[in-house]
Amino acid sequence: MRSLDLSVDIAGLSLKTPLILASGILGLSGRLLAKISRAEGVGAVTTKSIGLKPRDGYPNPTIILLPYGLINSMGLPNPGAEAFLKELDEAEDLSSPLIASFYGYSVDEIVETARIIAKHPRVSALELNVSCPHVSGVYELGFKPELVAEAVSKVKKIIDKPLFVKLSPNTHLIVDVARAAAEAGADGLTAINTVKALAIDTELFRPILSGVYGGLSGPALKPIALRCVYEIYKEVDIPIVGCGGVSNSLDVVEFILAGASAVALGSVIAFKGVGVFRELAEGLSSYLERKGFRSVREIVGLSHR
Amino acid sequence: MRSLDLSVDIAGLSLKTPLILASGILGLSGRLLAKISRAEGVGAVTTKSIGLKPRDGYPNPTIILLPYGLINSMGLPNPGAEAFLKELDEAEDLSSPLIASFYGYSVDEIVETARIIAKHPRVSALELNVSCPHVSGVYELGFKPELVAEAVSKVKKIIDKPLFVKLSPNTHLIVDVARAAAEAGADGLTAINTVKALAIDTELFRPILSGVYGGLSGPALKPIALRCVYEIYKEVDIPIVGCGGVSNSLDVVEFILAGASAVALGSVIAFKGVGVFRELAEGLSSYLERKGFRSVREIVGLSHR
Amino acid sequence: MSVYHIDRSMLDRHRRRIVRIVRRVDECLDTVSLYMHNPFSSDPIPGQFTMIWIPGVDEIPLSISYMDSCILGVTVRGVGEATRILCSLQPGDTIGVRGPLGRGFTIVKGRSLVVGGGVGVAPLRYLIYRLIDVGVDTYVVFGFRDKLHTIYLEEMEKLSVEGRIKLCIATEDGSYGFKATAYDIASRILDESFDMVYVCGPEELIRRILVLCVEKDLPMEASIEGYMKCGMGVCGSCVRGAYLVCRDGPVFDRDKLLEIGEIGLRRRRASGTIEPLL
Amino acid sequence: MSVYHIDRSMLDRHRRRIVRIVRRVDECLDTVSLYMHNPFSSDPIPGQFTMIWIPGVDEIPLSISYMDSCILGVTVRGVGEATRILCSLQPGDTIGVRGPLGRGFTIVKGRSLVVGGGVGVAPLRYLIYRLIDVGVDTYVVFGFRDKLHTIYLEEMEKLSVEGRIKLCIATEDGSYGFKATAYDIASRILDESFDMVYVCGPEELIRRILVLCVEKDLPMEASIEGYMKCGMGVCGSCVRGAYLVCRDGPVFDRDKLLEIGEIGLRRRRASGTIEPLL
Ligand SMILES: Cc1cc2nc3c(=O)[nH]c(=O)nc-3n(C[C@H](O)[C@H](O)[C@H](O)COP(=O)(O)OP(=O)(O)OC[C@H]3O[C@@H](n4cnc5c(N)ncnc54)[C@H](O)[C@@H]3O)c2cc1C
Ligand SMILES: Cc1cc2nc3c(=O)[nH]c(=O)nc-3n(C[C@H](O)[C@H](O)[C@H](O)COP(=O)(O)OP(=O)(O)OC[C@H]3O[C@@H](n4cnc5c(N)ncnc54)[C@H](O)[C@@H]3O)c2cc1C
Ligand SMILES: Cc1cc2nc3c(=O)[nH]c(=O)nc-3n(C[C@H](O)[C@H](O)[C@H](O)COP(=O)(O)O)c2cc1C
Ligand SMILES: Cc1cc2nc3c(=O)[nH]c(=O)nc-3n(C[C@H](O)[C@H](O)[C@H](O)COP(=O)(O)O)c2cc1C
Ligand code: FES
Ligand code: FES
Repeated sequence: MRSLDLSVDIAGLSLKTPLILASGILGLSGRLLAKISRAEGVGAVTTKSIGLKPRDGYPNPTIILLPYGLINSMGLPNPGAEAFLKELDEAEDLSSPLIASFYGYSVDEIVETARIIAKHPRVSALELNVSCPHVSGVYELGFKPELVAEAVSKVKKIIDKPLFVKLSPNTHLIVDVARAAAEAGADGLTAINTVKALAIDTELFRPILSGVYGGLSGPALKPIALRCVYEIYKEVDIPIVGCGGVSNSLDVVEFILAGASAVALGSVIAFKGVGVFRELAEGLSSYLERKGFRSVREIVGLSHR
Repeated sequence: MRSLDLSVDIAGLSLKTPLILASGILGLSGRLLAKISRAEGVGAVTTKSIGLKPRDGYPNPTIILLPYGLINSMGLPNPGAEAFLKELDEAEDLSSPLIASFYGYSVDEIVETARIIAKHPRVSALELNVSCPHVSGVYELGFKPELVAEAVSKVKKIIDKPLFVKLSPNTHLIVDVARAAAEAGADGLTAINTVKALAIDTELFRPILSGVYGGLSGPALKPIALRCVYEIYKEVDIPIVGCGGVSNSLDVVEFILAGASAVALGSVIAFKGVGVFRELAEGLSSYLERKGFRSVREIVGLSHR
Repeated sequence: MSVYHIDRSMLDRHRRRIVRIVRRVDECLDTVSLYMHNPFSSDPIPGQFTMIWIPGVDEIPLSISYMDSCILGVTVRGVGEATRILCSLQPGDTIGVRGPLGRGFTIVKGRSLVVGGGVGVAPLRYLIYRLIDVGVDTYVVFGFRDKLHTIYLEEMEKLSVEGRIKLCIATEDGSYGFKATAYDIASRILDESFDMVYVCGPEELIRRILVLCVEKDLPMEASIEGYMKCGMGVCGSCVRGAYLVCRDGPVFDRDKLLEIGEIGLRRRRASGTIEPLL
Repeated sequence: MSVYHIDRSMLDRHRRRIVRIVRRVDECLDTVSLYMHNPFSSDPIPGQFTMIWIPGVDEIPLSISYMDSCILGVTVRGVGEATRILCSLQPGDTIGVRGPLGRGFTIVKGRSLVVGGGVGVAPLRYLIYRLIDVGVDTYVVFGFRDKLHTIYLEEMEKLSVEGRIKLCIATEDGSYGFKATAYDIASRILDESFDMVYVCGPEELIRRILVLCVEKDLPMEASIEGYMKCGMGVCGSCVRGAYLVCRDGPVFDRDKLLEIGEIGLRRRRASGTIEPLL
């Protein structure tokens, strides 16, 4: 059992541990989000990305399991902002902050969606997804620093909760987007979303996913995500949630050393279940103890010395 | 043993099989390149990327082995164009075409380097590397369609051999760069080079590679490389050499179905040695037979139907 | 440097294997059983499901309705695009299969009651063979709309005649067997002598049997549905209550069914939108 | 979908393990042996090497000069930045280690001649202990510049006194043992009675012994150097002739040494540029 205090403060949120449930992972149900928020080791939970209108996402197949990760092409299924408020009503006994992820095809839609979901009392913070690689409209936003800046400043004007921006690794402009978001008033950055990917069935000669392209996540993504966090930490001053391929506690440490103040877990939930939060919290705690640190904060960005 | 003819013609080169040794893999020595060119299953060999002047590359560590690939940060070590001509003099009894990879920090340097190496009689084609993610100057070139177009058209003016351009996946502009290269006269495209990546040592709190950033290759890269080939095939009409994470013959098939006319092997050489060419050629051959095809050509781009 | 581990058996279960249909059997008006070479490397547990990929159309969950060492069978009712296309497939046609997925039924020695309604009998058929194999005293109650919608009738009658199960078929309009619902029959025979009650079918049936089993304090397991996408417990699409049908189910025991609560009352669409039932 | 496979043992050998120096022994003026807890999961073969990472400086190849179940030892001569820093390390300091890498020596029963020059004696020391262990009749010829540059002297003298090896030490200036080179001595005792000749040291020494062994048709193995970067046979930096020192070597047999040809004549720099020797 862990004996060390793993709490972190990030962008105005106080988390019991730096471990966050990533967006799109089991995050459609208020009841389930609440249950996960109470699991040992969980610092915060993020909802599925919510848009203004309901979306079915793509027909199946929407996922491919590889020996080194997943490719998903869910296509942002979600019940839409209004319906999601009811979902949140069911999120009883949340015991960690809930971050509401959202998206829009235009700045106006982004602002409108933020307005709706931000007012729910169970929403502690928002995360703007401008990086889903299999939904066009949302994907391209992540390559446009000016548009992201515009969206961020407009959203910040109408909400009084912390705002994260979830970044795309599919561009050489990731640091520019991060900087633009920070300058426009974002409180934190989540790096990264999936990398655009494809798989073909060699028996049927066709792409496997019905959406053709998907996003690569899981272990394969880790070295890329880590590089993004490291690059952003060098240039941008707001806190970073590291995300991509975390599967054990040393991965968590790597992200924090690279500059992340917290770390989000996605695909690993498929491989290890929700119990992974506890496993990683314990591992992180023993790491810190073994190396003589007293808090997570002490090692944030330490690899940049 | 394979009974089917695997030969392909690509950008004016005739290859016995579609399997090419990727640039930077064992490609520093003329004698070794010649030996590999004679190995069963090899269609062509590519040299290490050569610049105008000698370069030591980065101090070690320059490589990291992961369960799903490699991260390398060699830093383009090479003896420089003039010295490399002597190297090529030693490449006796080449039995497959030799593709000379090269780079430059500016269009002028690129042209100058091409001029020197293209004249060697053992060079069958050139490959312009604008995509090495750990050497700045070379890395950024790959995000600039106009510069790549300028370099390609100037090089094509002074050489009479096929020219490939090796593309970077680290930008959302990969198709634009591909199109620009094609329109400027490139004969083929190689997709892809490595994705910029990082790893941190959690005992020492520091990036492992002395060059800090490296390039991710191997299985982890495959879904990304495949996506790039597929995207480019849709939009650009010149032949593509698929590259990234190939480790078995079905990977080769996937790339060809996605639109590649040939496939380059890199990291798999570390895992399986040069004997992998034979293994993959045999696997490709049995695949084609089993599915009732008579040539590689018949399945190029078949997943786009 | 990280050591990571994606379970080999998980990789295996989620690989889409392209297989050929070797046999089709028209079960009734709108329901077909399809048989294919066993693509699994492990023996499935009754109640586990497969994801069946109809290339270019959809990939949908179907229960395992038949399994021997060589052959896998599913039974599908045509209710929409994917299922109708499946119902039209012929021997030689190919589909993709992954599985076996999810948690199946618990085999309990003694006396068991198997209650099925409509195409919900699919997983129960495979279960019944297993129960017989291990010597469970098996009572089967199947309910259908009418004679034209009955499934596995001959097969079950044969098992009954051979004395391997006790069988009771009901149709709502009385065109075959008892004029009753599966619930009517089940509720009449259910008593403390049963060691396990297995249910699959319309959620209304499951909900009512659940109430009964709670009243009588009988152990019960039911297979329920959720909108399946990933099938591996990551996307959250199949959530019912606070459980994942693909990972924690599709078979749930009495207490979990109670905890889920919403059975027969509401479910989710592809978008996650909640849709009231009834 | 692809099945791929990166060998677990390869992963293990290339993991950089951070270890603490537990002991240092000054062998002579410019050469130090460093001992650390055994970081390997497999038993190395004499002649195999490690890549030693001095964080912030370099990662360089060093032969395994000592190995028991608990302790790994390397012996390093300070010739440049990395080796000089290594020579200055004290117990408690940390370095990174990966290995064991490459192909080692073949142990052949019977009589063997072990010829070493300078710090080339490092891998031979570990080899000699193995030869003794398996009962090989071992003749050792070590040559050094002068007494101040001798390595493992006491240790070898002890083995000799105990009758476990036949030993002959030579120095170029005669300040210790014979005034001769290792080649001079070796060439005098080399005859058909030897079942294997092992060599490590300056390439000039290797080249001359090679010529001798070809003349006398004696089996021979030598450990040679190449400019190591990846250490796993992918970058091509260590190429000699058409062989990779990190993967096909560092130990090569007589025929391969002949095929390589360039031993003692030329080698490559970090850039791959060819540099003439002599
Ligand atoms: C664990 C499980 C086992 C099942 N076993 C069987 C079986 O053995 N035989 C059988 O006939 N049916 C079975 N079903 C139901 C079957 O999956 C649906 O009938 C089928 O998906 C409908 O697809 P469609 O395109 O024909 O219909 P649609 O027109 O797309 O939809 C018809 C209905 O099916 C539901 N549905 C559609 N796609 C899915 C999906 N991916 N996951 C869950 N529900 C979906 C819709 O919500 C709707 O209620 C099972 C469902 C689950 C969850
Ligand atoms: C298989 C093998 C086993 C070796 N075993 C030992 C040993 O047991 N003890 C010992 O003292 N030395 C050994 N060496 C040599 C040792 O690796 C070099 O002396 C060391 O790398 C020099 O590094 P430096 O920074 O001190 O010197 P530098 O000033 O960088 O260079 C000095 C010389 O060392 C060579 N060198 C530098 N880096 C490398 C490298 N990465 N790979 C190969 N050569 C390099 C240079 O080409 C130059 O000739 C071995 C070399 C090889 C290839
Ligand atoms: C099935 C699935 C669905 C996802 N849905 C979303 C989403 O709705 N919004 C979002 O911002 N990211 C989404 N992601 C991306 C993850 O939040 C995360 O950024 C990514 O998977 C990398 O982390 P991982 O390697 O830990 O999975 C999804 C990922 C997966 C695997
Ligand atoms: C050690 C190493 C060195 C490389 N050097 C070069 C190079 O010099 N020029 C180049 O264009 N690509 C270079 N690459 C990239 C490969 O050619 C290839 O594009 C990449 O590794 C992806 O293929 P793979 O997954 O099969 O390795 C290098 C890759 C590795 C692993
Ligand atoms: S179908 Fe995705 S979690 Fe169950
Ligand atoms: S050191 Fe890279 S191939 Fe030998």
